[in-house]
Amino acid sequence: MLEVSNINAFYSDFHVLHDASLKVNKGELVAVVGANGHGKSTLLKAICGLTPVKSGKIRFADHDTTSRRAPHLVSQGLVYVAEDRRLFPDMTVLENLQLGAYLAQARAQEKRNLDHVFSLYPRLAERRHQLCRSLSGGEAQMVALGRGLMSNPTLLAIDEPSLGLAPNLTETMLQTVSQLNRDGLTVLLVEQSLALLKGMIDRVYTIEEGTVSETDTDNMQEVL
Amino acid sequence: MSDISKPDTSMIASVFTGKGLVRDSLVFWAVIAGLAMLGAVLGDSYVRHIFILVFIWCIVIASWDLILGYAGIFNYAQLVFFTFGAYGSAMLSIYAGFTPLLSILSAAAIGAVIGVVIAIPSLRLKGEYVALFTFAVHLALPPLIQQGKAIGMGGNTGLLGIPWLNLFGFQVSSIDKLTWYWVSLFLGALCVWLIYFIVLRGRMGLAFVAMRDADTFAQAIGVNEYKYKLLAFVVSAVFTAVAGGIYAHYTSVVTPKILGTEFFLMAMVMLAIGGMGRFPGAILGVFLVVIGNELLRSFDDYRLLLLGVVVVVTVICLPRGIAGLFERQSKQP
Amino acid sequence: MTQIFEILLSGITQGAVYCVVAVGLSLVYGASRILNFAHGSLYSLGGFLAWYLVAGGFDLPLWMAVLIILPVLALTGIGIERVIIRPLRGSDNWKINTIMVTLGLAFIIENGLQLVFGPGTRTIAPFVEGTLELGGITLSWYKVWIFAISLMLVGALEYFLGHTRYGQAVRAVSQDMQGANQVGINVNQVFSFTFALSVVLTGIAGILLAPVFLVSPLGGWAPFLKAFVIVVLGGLGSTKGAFVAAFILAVLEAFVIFYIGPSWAMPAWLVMLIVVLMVRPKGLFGVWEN
Amino acid sequence: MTQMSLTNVTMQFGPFRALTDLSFGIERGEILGVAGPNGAGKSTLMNVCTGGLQATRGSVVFNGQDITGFKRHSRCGLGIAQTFQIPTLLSSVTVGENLLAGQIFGHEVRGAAMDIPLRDILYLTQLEDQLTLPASQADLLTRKRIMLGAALATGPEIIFMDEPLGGLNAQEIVEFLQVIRHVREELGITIVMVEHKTRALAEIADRILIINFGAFVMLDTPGVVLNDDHVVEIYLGKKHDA
Amino acid sequence: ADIISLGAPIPLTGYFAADGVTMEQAITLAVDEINAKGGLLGNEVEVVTFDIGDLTPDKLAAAAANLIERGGVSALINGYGGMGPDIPAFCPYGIPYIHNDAVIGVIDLAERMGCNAIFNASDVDVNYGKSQFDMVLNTGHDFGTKRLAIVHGDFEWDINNAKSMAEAAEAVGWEVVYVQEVPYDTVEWTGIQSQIRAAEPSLIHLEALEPAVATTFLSQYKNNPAGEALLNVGYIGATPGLDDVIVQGQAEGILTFTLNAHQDNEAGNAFVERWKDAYGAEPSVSLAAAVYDMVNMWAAAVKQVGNADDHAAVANAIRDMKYDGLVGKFAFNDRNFIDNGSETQPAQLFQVQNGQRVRLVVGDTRVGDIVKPSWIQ
Ligand SMILES: Nc1ncnc2c1ncn2[C@@H]1O[C@H](COP(=O)(O)OP(=O)(O)OP(=O)(O)O)[C@@H](O)[C@H]1O
Ligand SMILES: Nc1ncnc2c1ncn2[C@@H]1O[C@H](COP(=O)(O)OP(=O)(O)OP(=O)(O)O)[C@@H](O)[C@H]1O
Ligand SMILES: [Mg+2]
Ligand SMILES: [Mg+2]
Repeated sequence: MLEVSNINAFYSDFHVLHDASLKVNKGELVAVVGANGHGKSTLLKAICGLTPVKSGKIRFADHDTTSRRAPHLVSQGLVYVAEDRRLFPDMTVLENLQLGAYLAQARAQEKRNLDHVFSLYPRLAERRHQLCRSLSGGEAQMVALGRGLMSNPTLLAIDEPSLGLAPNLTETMLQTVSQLNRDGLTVLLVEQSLALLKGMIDRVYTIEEGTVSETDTDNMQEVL
Repeated sequence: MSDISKPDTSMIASVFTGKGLVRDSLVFWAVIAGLAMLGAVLGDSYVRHIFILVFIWCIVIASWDLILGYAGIFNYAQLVFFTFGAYGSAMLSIYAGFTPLLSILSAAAIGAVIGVVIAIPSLRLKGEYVALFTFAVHLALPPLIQQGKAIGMGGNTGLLGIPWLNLFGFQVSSIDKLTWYWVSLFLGALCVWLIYFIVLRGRMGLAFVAMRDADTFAQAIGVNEYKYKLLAFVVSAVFTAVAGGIYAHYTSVVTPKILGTEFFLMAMVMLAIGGMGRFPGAILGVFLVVIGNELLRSFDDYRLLLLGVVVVVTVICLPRGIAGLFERQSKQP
Repeated sequence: MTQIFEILLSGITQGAVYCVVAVGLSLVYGASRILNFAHGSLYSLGGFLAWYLVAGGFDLPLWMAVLIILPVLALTGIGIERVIIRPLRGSDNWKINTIMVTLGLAFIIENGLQLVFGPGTRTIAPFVEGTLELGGITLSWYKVWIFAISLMLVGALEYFLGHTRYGQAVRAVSQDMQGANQVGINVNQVFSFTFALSVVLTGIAGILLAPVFLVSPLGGWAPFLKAFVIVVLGGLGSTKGAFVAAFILAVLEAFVIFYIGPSWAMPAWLVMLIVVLMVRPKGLFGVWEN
Repeated sequence: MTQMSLTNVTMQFGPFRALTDLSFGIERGEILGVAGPNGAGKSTLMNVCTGGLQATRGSVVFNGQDITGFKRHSRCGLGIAQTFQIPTLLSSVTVGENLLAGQIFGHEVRGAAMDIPLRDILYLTQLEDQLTLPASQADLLTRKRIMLGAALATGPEIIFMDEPLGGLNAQEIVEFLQVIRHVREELGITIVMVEHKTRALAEIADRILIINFGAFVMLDTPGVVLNDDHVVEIYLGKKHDA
Repeated sequence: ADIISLGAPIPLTGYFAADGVTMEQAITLAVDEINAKGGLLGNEVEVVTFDIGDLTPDKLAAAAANLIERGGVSALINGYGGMGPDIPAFCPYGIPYIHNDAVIGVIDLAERMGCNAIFNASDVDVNYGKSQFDMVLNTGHDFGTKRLAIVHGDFEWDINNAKSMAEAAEAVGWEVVYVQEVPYDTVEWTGIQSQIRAAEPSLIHLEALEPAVATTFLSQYKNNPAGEALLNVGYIGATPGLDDVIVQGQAEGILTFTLNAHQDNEAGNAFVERWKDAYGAEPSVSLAAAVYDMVNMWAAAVKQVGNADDHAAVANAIRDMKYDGLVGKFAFNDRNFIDNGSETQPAQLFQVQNGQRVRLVVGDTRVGDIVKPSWIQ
């Protein structure tokens, strides 16, 4: 479903990604792990059209999307949930969720998706009229994921969903992701620590100084 | 045990604790000496006039750079300080009979007061609201000066016939361009040196940079935000007011026109083209804009249009100003 | 009593005049946090174009002139955004840089206008003449129309920003550009659109107010500066704020002129501004924290 | 010996109460962990202690002095330092100058006798080699070290850290915990840290404070707290291994 | 033959550019004619302009250094060139400088500085009001009551002008029932006009050098006039700033005035024709002929002296020659300005009728008939 081959990405003249390649099949939950600052977020952003790619190739849903920007990719179902959440602070929870369904493709499913999000997170339903600025870290993360779901994704790229979350919430959050995956959503996930992902993921990529390598299934247990 | 006023900072070499100060100052004053000699050789009094303005502007722009570029406070009331300096100095020498040099110095005190007056409400505001508020003060000043007619501010006509500079008993008329060249060069250089080499390379400068880069963190390590922001306003206003005083005695006229848009725009453009918070960017900006503006003079009524084009193109091509250009080159050896 | 009422009414109609100028400025600030210093020049541009079509070069009826001018202004806005605003958006001190380029643009437009149309002052005839008697108070129909139009403009804008998806997108972009990108909003397009819209609004103001303020190359500065104070008082990014502030300040002005003297109008504005900002550092309806 | 104590502290944001009648004491020289669900009020609590916020009601007492209304920099002057979750530094100057700033301004508000020699700080934070590096180019771990170093340079008696381990991987966590431990052992500085990484907290903290909905839940040794059923229910989700 | 340079420090950009253009055109027309007739003392005359833009003080200092020191001009001519800052800038050079700033403060300053070569080629503000008032009475209009209301801007020129009119009115038994100073950005007049109506004047004088002040006042006044009061907008109505408004028929009925316009005689009409040939439009009544005359006056003085660079002699010649121009006689008094009057420069009063300025009174002679403005039923 997603195929990344040998991409290179830069911040001005700082080379972040070195010939990174990875592959996600339909229905999989694939994780990318690695120390901080090694380019996990950059990889996801590059895939989702939020950061330009200098060379290499990205194919999503049988199309070359290397130079496509985020709005187009979102319309194709490739949606990014940022580690720093990127909510609209002066809008309400509801407005943030509605904006997730900004594009026509998602607008059609808006009602259904909203119900889905609210059933996942009843807390958000309670707080639908609160401004996102004043949400706590956990609530904000729920809105971020919810907004991603509102875009009606076929592949959801989630960047460190557990960042700054309390242990119990981390667990719920990851369980939600796992559940979504089991319901058929393809997920590409970035995490710091694999311990939390035990038993959920199909495959793992490790990123080190911008170089990506696949950890084969045998080694996976070890890494975990 | 180290003495109370100074921690032992010798372990870390830094421009904020005097690294390279002597060397850089020597270079600076050598350049000034060069300019002083150049002034004598140049000969054309129109050129000298242009340079006199450049030197006065340098003070204004350096002060503005201090508060906007270094301290990161969006203050747009710079010409308010300038105006008060000009009026204050003019009125002191007209009505109180101060000798102009003394009244220019007294303008510094007036500047300090105005700096505090504008700082107090501004410090309650954040970010761009400071910009908007201070600019609003700028806008409201001409009508206030008009009301100041009652206290001898001359209303819309302004003050005409301000006494010329008196240097050791010699009257320096505004057509004595060479003497004015040296006087304004010296005063300008002194102010610029004080701003960039003493204030900004000392504790105050470090505090400004700290507040600009990370204000909460700065407070957490003991920077008294209120005190240093107030100081930023005051120091900036003091020097700008001195510049206003020099201007008033040079042209021997002050009118509310100095608050007009063209003057303000020019100042902004100098800062933009030079680059903020990167000495000597802003100073270069002054030279470039004033000289460029003169070069465009032969285009008469096309001049301001072309100036606009130059500004737009420069900002787009060099978003960090001329200073940014040097930075990039020095990073890529 | 009638007199107080008359002054109140004059303040309100004048508020509408200010409002028309201020909404465009507020909109572009609200949507992209660009303080457009060329606002006044674009205002003059609108006025001059209308004058040229109605009186200067052709003899078109005003409505036809407006129909021609609006797309021209929209294209101008798109062009400006493309050519001089967009390249700056990535730079770290873009807020100051945009102020600078729009200043440069102001130089270009106003001196361009002077070169093309000459430095003189122009006017166009108001599209409605005559007056309306209201309990002993005479009100010009023109002012009534401006009032209605400004109400309509602000109402439409408020509805657009608050209740349409595209309006939501405009606000979203102003709050978090990357976030907006992530949900599929074409950020560049939104910026172009809002800039174009603000230029159109400004141009409409220039046309509407040509009979009031006249048209001259530098004539846009005075209304711009007033609009500026209004936008600050109303709170950045709030069209509603600009609307309310325009009326507050205009009514204040009317009473100050009548009871204290016209020279005190601007100082009164400043005092008002200081008081409001001290109590509410974000202006009356400002939304941003920093 | 109690170094800082909070008595009935309440923090109100409009109609919303982020902290309610919170009372507890911090012992001199201890490492106190603070934990609790998201939105419990931990960051708010830190701010109330360090001066980022002034408590609406109740009092904060430090070394016998009521400091409830003090600003951040005045508290720094009394010996209260702090590091932030997201390390924002003086990005336009060098690493060394960041430390220097801590030293200079700390000295300004604290007075001479309190200086911690820079040599010690450099040794602890292992920043010697990076003094001339522009701070903007430092990686996350280094940035955290710099922030800690600058805070130490002010010569504090107590230091509040908001999620110091956030964003670090396992290896880095181990390293940074070592640094924190050294700060306490060698400089005798009290440490209060908010942290969601409970395993790390268990390892380093003397006591752990749990709050929920802005209210006190419990304050005890890690062993007790992390095995408490109520804490497990509201916060941990499942029993801690340790 | 050599070239004689004539300096023109004038505003070509900024708010005053409209008048600056008229100044430049007038100077150029005069100089072209001089050159066409063989030049001055056999030398070609060349005009050097310097843009003084928004008239900030340093611009005038720059003009001085540029035109006098660098350009070596023999004299400086402009209209109202600097409104004050021009005096300290130009005076120290002792070069002939002919202007019409027309503010008494400028005359005082020039005297104080001992500037013998500076000439204000018109009358000054403190007399403007009186001449206007005299002329308005001379129209033969039946005012009914003798009540005067004055609204004026906040420049010294406006203030002095208004004071002068008030004094003149009171001297002949009128009552000044209302005086108001307004800033130049005033555009909403409801409060002020309501006060004016309450004062029941029969003549309203509005003096402010900004077109929008006059037009907004007028358009709002027409809707709710103060009885049968006439409206005089003073000098601004004579400037190009109001041309478009007048042509479009939005200023019908107002009175306006200038001190030194070309006259409706053979020479004046010939001048109008030459101007039209050169620039394709009518010359403005406010500055065109006056500035044109200044150039020719200077040229005549140079001819008389025989040397363009003997500044003192040229200045003396200007002072003594009582040059006879299109706008009248340039008979300078001992303060280097000109007292207006039928014998010297006759002031002129116009009324806007059918989109044109029509002369009503020239000096003390009535030359046209006043028409009742539409707002008087
Ligand atoms: N906007 C940017 N400009 C310049 N450099 C950047 C930018 N964003 C990230 N970097 C640098 O690129 C490198 C990779 O960053 P990235 O955010 O992709 O890492 P990461 O693996 O996601 O780290 P983390 O675990 O902290 O989220 C880092 O060294 C970072 O400093
Ligand atoms: N300025 C404010 N205005 C209104 N509510 C606020 C404000 N600051 C914080 N809050 C609210 O107070 C509560 C406590 O916030 P706080 O940031 O202290 O939580 P926390 O315990 O640090 O959570 P996390 O672990 O997610 O960081 C939250 O519900 C938050 O929404
Ligand atoms: Mg990341
Ligand atoms: Mg927190």
